[in-house]
Amino acid sequence: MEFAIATAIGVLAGAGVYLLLRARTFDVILGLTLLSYATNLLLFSAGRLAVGLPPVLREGVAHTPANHADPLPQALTLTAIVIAFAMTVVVVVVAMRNHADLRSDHVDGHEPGYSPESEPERTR
Amino acid sequence: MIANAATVFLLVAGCFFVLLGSLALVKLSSFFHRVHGPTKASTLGVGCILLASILYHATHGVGLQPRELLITVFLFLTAPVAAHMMSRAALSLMDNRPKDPSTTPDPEGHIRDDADERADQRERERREDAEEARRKTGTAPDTSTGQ
Amino acid sequence: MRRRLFPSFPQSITVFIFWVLMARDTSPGTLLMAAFLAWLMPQIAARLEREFARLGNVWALLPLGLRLLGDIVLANLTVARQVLGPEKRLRPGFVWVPLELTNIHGISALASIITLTPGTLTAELSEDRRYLLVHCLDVDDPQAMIADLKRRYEAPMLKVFP
Amino acid sequence: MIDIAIVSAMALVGIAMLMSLWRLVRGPTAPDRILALDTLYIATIALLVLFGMYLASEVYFEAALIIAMLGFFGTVVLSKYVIRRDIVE
Amino acid sequence: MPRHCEWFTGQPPMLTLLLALPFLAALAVAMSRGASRRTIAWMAAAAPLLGLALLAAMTPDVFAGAIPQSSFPWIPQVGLMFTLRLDGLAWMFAGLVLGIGALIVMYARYYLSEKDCSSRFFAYLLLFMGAMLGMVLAGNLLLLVVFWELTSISSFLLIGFWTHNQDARQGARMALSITGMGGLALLGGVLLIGRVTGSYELDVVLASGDLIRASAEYPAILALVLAGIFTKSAQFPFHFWLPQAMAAPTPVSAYLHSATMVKAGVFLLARLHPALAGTDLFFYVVTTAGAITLLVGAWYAIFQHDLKGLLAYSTISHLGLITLLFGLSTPMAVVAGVFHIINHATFKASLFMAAGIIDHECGTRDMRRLGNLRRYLPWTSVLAIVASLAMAGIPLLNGFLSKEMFFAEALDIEQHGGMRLVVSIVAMLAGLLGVAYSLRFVHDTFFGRGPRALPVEPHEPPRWMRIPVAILVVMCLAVGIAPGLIVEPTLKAAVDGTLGAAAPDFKLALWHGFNLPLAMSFAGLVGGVAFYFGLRRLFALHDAMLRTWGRHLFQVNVEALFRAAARFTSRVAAGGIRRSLFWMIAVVVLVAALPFIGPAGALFADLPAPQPMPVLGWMLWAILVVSTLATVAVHGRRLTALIVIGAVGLLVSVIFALLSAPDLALTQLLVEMVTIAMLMMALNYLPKQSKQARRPFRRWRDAALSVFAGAGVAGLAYAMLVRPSQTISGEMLARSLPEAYGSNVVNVILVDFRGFDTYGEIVVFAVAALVVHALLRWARLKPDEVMPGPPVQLPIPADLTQLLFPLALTVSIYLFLRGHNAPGGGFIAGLAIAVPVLIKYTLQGARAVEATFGFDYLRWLGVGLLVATVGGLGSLLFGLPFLTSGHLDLDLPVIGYLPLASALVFDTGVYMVVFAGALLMLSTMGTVKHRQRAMEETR
Amino acid sequence: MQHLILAPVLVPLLAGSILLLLERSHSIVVQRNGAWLGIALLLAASLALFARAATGEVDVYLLGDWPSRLGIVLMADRLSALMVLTTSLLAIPALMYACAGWDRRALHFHALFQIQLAGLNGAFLTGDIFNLFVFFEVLLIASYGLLLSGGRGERMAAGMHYVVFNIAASTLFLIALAFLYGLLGTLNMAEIAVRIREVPPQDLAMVRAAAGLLLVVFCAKAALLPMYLWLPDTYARAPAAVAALFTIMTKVGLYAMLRVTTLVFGEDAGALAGFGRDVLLAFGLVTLVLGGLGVVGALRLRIGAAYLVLVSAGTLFVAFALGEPGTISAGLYYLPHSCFAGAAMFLIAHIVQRERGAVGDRLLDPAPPMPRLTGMLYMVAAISLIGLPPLSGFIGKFVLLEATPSDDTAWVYAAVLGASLLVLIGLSRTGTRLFWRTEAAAEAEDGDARDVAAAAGESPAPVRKVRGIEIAATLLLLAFGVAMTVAAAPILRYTQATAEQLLSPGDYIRHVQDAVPSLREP
Ligand code: NA
Ligand code: NA
Repeated sequence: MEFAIATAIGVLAGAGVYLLLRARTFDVILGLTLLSYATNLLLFSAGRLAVGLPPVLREGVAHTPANHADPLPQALTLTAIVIAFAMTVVVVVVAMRNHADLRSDHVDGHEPGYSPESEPERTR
Repeated sequence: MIANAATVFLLVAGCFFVLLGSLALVKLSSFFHRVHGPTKASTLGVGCILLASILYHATHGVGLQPRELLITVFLFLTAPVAAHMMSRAALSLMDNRPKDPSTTPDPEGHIRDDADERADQRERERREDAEEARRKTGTAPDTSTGQ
Repeated sequence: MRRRLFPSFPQSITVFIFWVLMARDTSPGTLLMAAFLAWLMPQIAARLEREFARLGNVWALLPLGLRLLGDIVLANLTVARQVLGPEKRLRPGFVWVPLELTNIHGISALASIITLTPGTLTAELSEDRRYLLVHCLDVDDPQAMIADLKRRYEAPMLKVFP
Repeated sequence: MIDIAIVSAMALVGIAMLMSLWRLVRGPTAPDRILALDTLYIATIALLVLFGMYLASEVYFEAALIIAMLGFFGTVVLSKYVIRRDIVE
Repeated sequence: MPRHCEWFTGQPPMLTLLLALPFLAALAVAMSRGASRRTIAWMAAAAPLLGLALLAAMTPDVFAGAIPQSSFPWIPQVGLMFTLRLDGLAWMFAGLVLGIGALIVMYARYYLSEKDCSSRFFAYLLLFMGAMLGMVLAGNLLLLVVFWELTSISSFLLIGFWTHNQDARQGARMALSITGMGGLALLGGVLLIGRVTGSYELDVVLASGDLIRASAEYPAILALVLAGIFTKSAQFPFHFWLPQAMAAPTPVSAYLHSATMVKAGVFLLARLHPALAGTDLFFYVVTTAGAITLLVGAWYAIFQHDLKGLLAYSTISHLGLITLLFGLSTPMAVVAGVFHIINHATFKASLFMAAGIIDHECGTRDMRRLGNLRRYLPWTSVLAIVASLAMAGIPLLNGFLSKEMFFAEALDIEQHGGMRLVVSIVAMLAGLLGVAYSLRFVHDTFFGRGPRALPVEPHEPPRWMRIPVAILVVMCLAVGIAPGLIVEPTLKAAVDGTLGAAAPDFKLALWHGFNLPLAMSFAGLVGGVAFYFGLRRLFALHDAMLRTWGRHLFQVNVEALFRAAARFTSRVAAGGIRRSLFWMIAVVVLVAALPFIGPAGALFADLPAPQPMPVLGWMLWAILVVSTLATVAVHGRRLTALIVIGAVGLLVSVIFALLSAPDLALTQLLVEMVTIAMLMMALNYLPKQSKQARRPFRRWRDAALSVFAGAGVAGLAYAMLVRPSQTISGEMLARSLPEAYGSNVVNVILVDFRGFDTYGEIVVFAVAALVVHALLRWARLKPDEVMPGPPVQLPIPADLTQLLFPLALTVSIYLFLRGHNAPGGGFIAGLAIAVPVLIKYTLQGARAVEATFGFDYLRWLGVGLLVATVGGLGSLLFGLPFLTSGHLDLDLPVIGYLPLASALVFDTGVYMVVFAGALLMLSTMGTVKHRQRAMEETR
Repeated sequence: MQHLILAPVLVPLLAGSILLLLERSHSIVVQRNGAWLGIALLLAASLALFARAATGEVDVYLLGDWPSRLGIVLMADRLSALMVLTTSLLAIPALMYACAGWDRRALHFHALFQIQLAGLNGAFLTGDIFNLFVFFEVLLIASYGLLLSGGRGERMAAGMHYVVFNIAASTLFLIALAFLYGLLGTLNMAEIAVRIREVPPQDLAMVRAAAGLLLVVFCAKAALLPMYLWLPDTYARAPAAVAALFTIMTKVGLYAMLRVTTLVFGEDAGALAGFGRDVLLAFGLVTLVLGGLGVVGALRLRIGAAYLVLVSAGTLFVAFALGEPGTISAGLYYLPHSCFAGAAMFLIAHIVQRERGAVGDRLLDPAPPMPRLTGMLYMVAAISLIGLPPLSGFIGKFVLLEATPSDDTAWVYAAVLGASLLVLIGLSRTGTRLFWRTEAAAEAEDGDARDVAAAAGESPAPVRKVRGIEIAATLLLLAFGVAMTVAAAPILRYTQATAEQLLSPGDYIRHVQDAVPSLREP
């Protein structure tokens, strides 16, 4: 099981990195999404893998790590998911504005071959 | 014992329908054929499994607590609507969709032969493949600098 | 007064049942909470929605529900046959089903029912809301199918949503 | 026996999910893929419920409920996009 | 090396006041911009005059061998003391700085024209004077460096005073660059000295010469300090900045390049003589540099056509001479060096001022256009000729005396036999060339034919412009005729200050009898005259143009530096985001891989066996992996990619669920839904497809890096997963119920154990919503593709939402209230109600929803944050830390047992923030085009 | 007093939330007053915290009253107090400058500004590594808002770069934390420091990899070679007031680097003692020189100012990586200096840009005339940034060189002095080009300006009047530098004590471990 999770994380991370390095904003956003899946899974599994031991206490079951998965990484991952979402939202909006303002969805704001001298400054 | 048997029966039925729904998805040849599978069979299958669960928890757990009914209710409420939306999406892609009778005088002509739809489907696939091929060779029409 | 306190009884009841089911508990506290929500939720909904469904004979739903259950199970078996069998034998097609129902809730319910019953699928509602476009997986006589639909499902619906 | 049934049921649901995956990857049209994703969501409900039975636990109820209640949201949004290119009009 | 220090030691006010005067005057002058030139000049002159008076008051002590000091700590812990110290050398230099400074102020008052802003000029000048004074008075090497650099800065301002003049700008920059470089080197050298001696106090350093010379750092110290000295004193090969600096107003040149700025270098050479001199290395390096400079300067001086250019090169030459003398290092050579500093200052200052007068009156300094000026400017001519003769080293003038001492010392070199001949020949040649350029100055300006094509008829300048020149020329004569009387005490004191105990006993006299130096002087005189007239005839001096390579090289190099830097920078920065990311990931891969390179296989050595994997697991694994890879494969077709990535997200939450994390599964599911919705909205404003770049190399390179990164993460993850865990969460499980009253430990961690994380998290969420709002509120976005026709009606699904909404709200409240004990909580509940509202937006349209659902999300966001904060702060009332949860068990009559945790208030804040934030984001994104349309309509 | 440590985080957060409520219904004046009230309270709290820390007190605050290993701790030692105070001081001129008008144009400016401060202070005060991550995110997301709100065009492209890079770095942060927690089982930094000593040998390589990733994150945020490429564009395109505040952003990475290397990889850390130090030193030196080159190559003042941030980051890396008490102390003196001087340069660049109209801050001949005052401000800032005496830059530089250990002297001296020379050359050229009026310009002033504008494809922007408050903000920043120069001795005494405190992490750990909850069992 560890092998499966590790390889899944690896595939997600690798795919994420590849898309992160693409030239178009949307691809980069996809890459970041995949990367955050990988990261969340990794952070979550830092508490090790346990099947069927949710950290919800029940009567009659001793409140020990033997009966419950490590709750701490779960809480951390929850925070990480939310933060990753917030960050994704921001990138998405910046990408929208980038495309609207610069008329290109290239991550650098202009198509390859563009040189900054040839174009007027458009910053305010 | 009877409860167990009933549970197992429900599970078997549920799995059968769930599988059936997915099989339809794989096997059938066009969207409007496929969509029948999951929206009905899978929904029913999951419904069976939910019943099995209620039964199981009632006999093996704390007692009859039919919470899963809520899931069933929601599922049966939302699944048809989802199917409806997807169908509308598919219709919107059809070149030759059935004409709206409120804008066409003769409602009798509204039965449409499936051959038309198949032709549509083939046409669509051909276009997508062509698109794909063009994209691969890097000669895609410039869509990124939309004004 | 009643309308202001309980804008929609069916909704209140639904919420009440919902809460009790979810809480898995019938203690006075839970029931009180359920009652509170049963009062509150329709209030909120009333602010958001233009109109609540005006119900006619709700009891007509009961036989309809039972029939539907049976139909769903039976017809799923039909679909199983259709799916497992050769696809060539199918005679699919779109049919515009004219509606007598005018209440949009009724139409929605009918559309869902049509979708849930196998072999048919509601694909679209015409702009004047007087026709449903139904896709049939296997239809040889569209008119018969239309009549069947109207008899089995639209008629009881007309009672519920007059 | 019932345990075996549950475990096999889970495996069967898994197979159903694999079949949906095939349609998801294969397409060819967007509605086909949306349909596949929708089917995956529905199968997930089954999976969660079965898992709850397997563990005799009720902690998966909420997740299943959420999928049943809101899982069609993805389908709605994606379909609306296909119809209008604009999901909030 | 902290040293205990009193606030003030020694004679407090005098030295400090002396140093403060120019700065105070500079401030006063700068403030009085409206005042007349006359007033300003008087204010400016007050500083050097008062300073001279103070100096005079201290003179008896200094001549008696006392060293007045004052010291107060600036940064004592690193040895930077504000120590001032007035020994003989400092006294002499202070006198030069103030005396000539006073004359320059007088001169400049008439020199400056109406157009020049005189308050600015005098402020700069006084600033420079103060810096110079501070440098000579500094009793701490670091303090000396401070003032040293200040002279560079203030001279930069002075040289560039006429900012409109391209030469002035360039000259100023060149001077600053070269001397600034020297200053930095000097700082390094001084720090090394401090490291060796343990103190920067001059007393200590000067007493530690042997220690320094014996230390391993000595070569480095010498190199760095000499770099400072040579650049400042314009020694070869750094000499070229000085002629460039002639673009300054003439009073500036007269001040900076006769008595002060360039003398700072030789001052330091004298100052540190006891500490650094006395080694072969010192001898050879300094002597050689001095000798070359001496000759190069003199040679170039002859070929200048600009009066100030000639003077500048001659200054270089004389500085070379002084350097050479200090290089020789014998006590008498030092005496000669110090003596020549004084002499050069006097005659060169007067010559610069004379040149300034000529420039002022004739409108040109080009000797090719000048000539016969003795007819027009008789007085000025006399003064200038006398000063030139002093420069040439003619007897009865001061220049002669120090030149003779130089010849004598050259002939007297003992230790380095081979150098005696070389230095003597250099001395001879230098004497000869010096005569030649002096002659050229005199002859081409005051005699011969001319002047030609002058814009004005030249006549004598105002008297007050001539007086400073006259004073200096009289000094030249006085020193030349009666050195013993006039200058000997000063020189003695200065040499004492320079050499300390090692100062020799000497007598200055005009006549030393017939000896070899005199013969050399005579030969030089004759040879120089002959050389000049010979050159004139043979090489047509007027046409000759010598290119100074140093300057040229500098300019070429600096320009090259600018160009190279610009090119390099732009090339490095040109890669954009992808290069940034590529490098970061590459570094990451490297850093993570490096620890495993040595001990191969350490990653997986001796690890326990992994847990078994059920078949279902493999199926889910396959779905996850396939859909991930499919996302990559179809990423160019964006809608498809979004659908496929939806499956990835679903599978991730399934994994969370199966691996015992129901809260995570719920959160992931809900976040996934919202994310998809958001991406769809964005997609409407982005191209539908990716343009495919035609660069397979890049694709392969990125793919390779991705494989490395993925494999690396997988390897590390596996190695971590199979290791036993040693976490503190056992205690959390144990204390969750009794102390935090919750059985969903994850939620307890979120709102209690680590509530502060959640607090930060909702702030992030809220700000994300604000950012979306801020970026899209007034944005002009156009959908990439607009479908024809009116908005589509979806009555059937819309009807469903009407049914769904109250139920969803109920579920949300349930999730919120039960979250402490079952999966759920504020965050999940917030999204669970945000999503149905979103569905309403999608199915009913934004306008319909906002009409009925009139929420001000922004305000809710603020309220939510406040509620969370206040919920956390509640515990402060009980003296408990932020976010401490309280607990109240109510046993109410009808309702029964009701446990209340105060964390619920905090969680309510979370609930509100998440709901309002999510809706603010999505409604802003969803309604962009409405505002767009509204804006267009109003236009 | 016990709760004082909360104030630097909570005060701005409360201010931000309240400002959010005020935004719709109240005028900009009310918002500004609210913002200033928040800043005043924050400054008071920071000063009080600083005064406490200066006595050697280390405050430990157990959030939620949980023992440190279970909950999150806030810690205020000398270093944290110094960073918090620097932030508060920097915020004043930044806000002054923004109140000259930018805050009207940038939606939510005041709320974002306050939250940014809260994020910074939270990062400086937390003693928990995951909480550090959270506050990194708070300050980053607020910085995205500040950078982009009210902007358009090229600024969006720069923002894209900044946002994507930082998100990638944050992702990496999480990965590092996952491994650290997975291997060490704790998030409390003091506890990590304890546990890292007892790592079994077979886990060492793993821990090294995780620790390395963590350091890479900090280096990326602090713009260390080769991960600085995001910085120049971002900083050069940020609104002036925001760029001024951003000068402390790279310092957060440096702070984290310093905190972690001294606390976790200190001398007691066994096999991991001194981890990464040599590499950081080497890369810091190269960063320094490349930053200097960037200043030389800059064709616009703002780009130059952005590279100056890089120079300061490089210097600080060198100072901290050398790891001697003296160098750390020098670095801690240099840190606020570089914030203030760098911020001043950004403000000046913006003033120049506006005074010159269409030409902006480009180094073009001919230069339109500039007010003398701007030139003077520039000169003071430049002197400080080059490190020429007598201003704070010089002091920071020579104190650093003074404390450099003998073994590293050659490289450090060469790089630090060489970079200073490059900066000197670059800034003197910039200054002469921008402020020294040429004859050509005087003659053909209008015509050329129009030509330049035409070449740039813009309509000549009207030269806008610089407002008094903007000058005042710049002057205040420069005055901070002068104050640091005059009070160098006491400040260096403080930083020296800080360095010693940092280099004996045992005390820090003891403080954390000795902290007892008020009510709960320890
Ligand atoms: Na949370
Ligand atoms: Na929660």
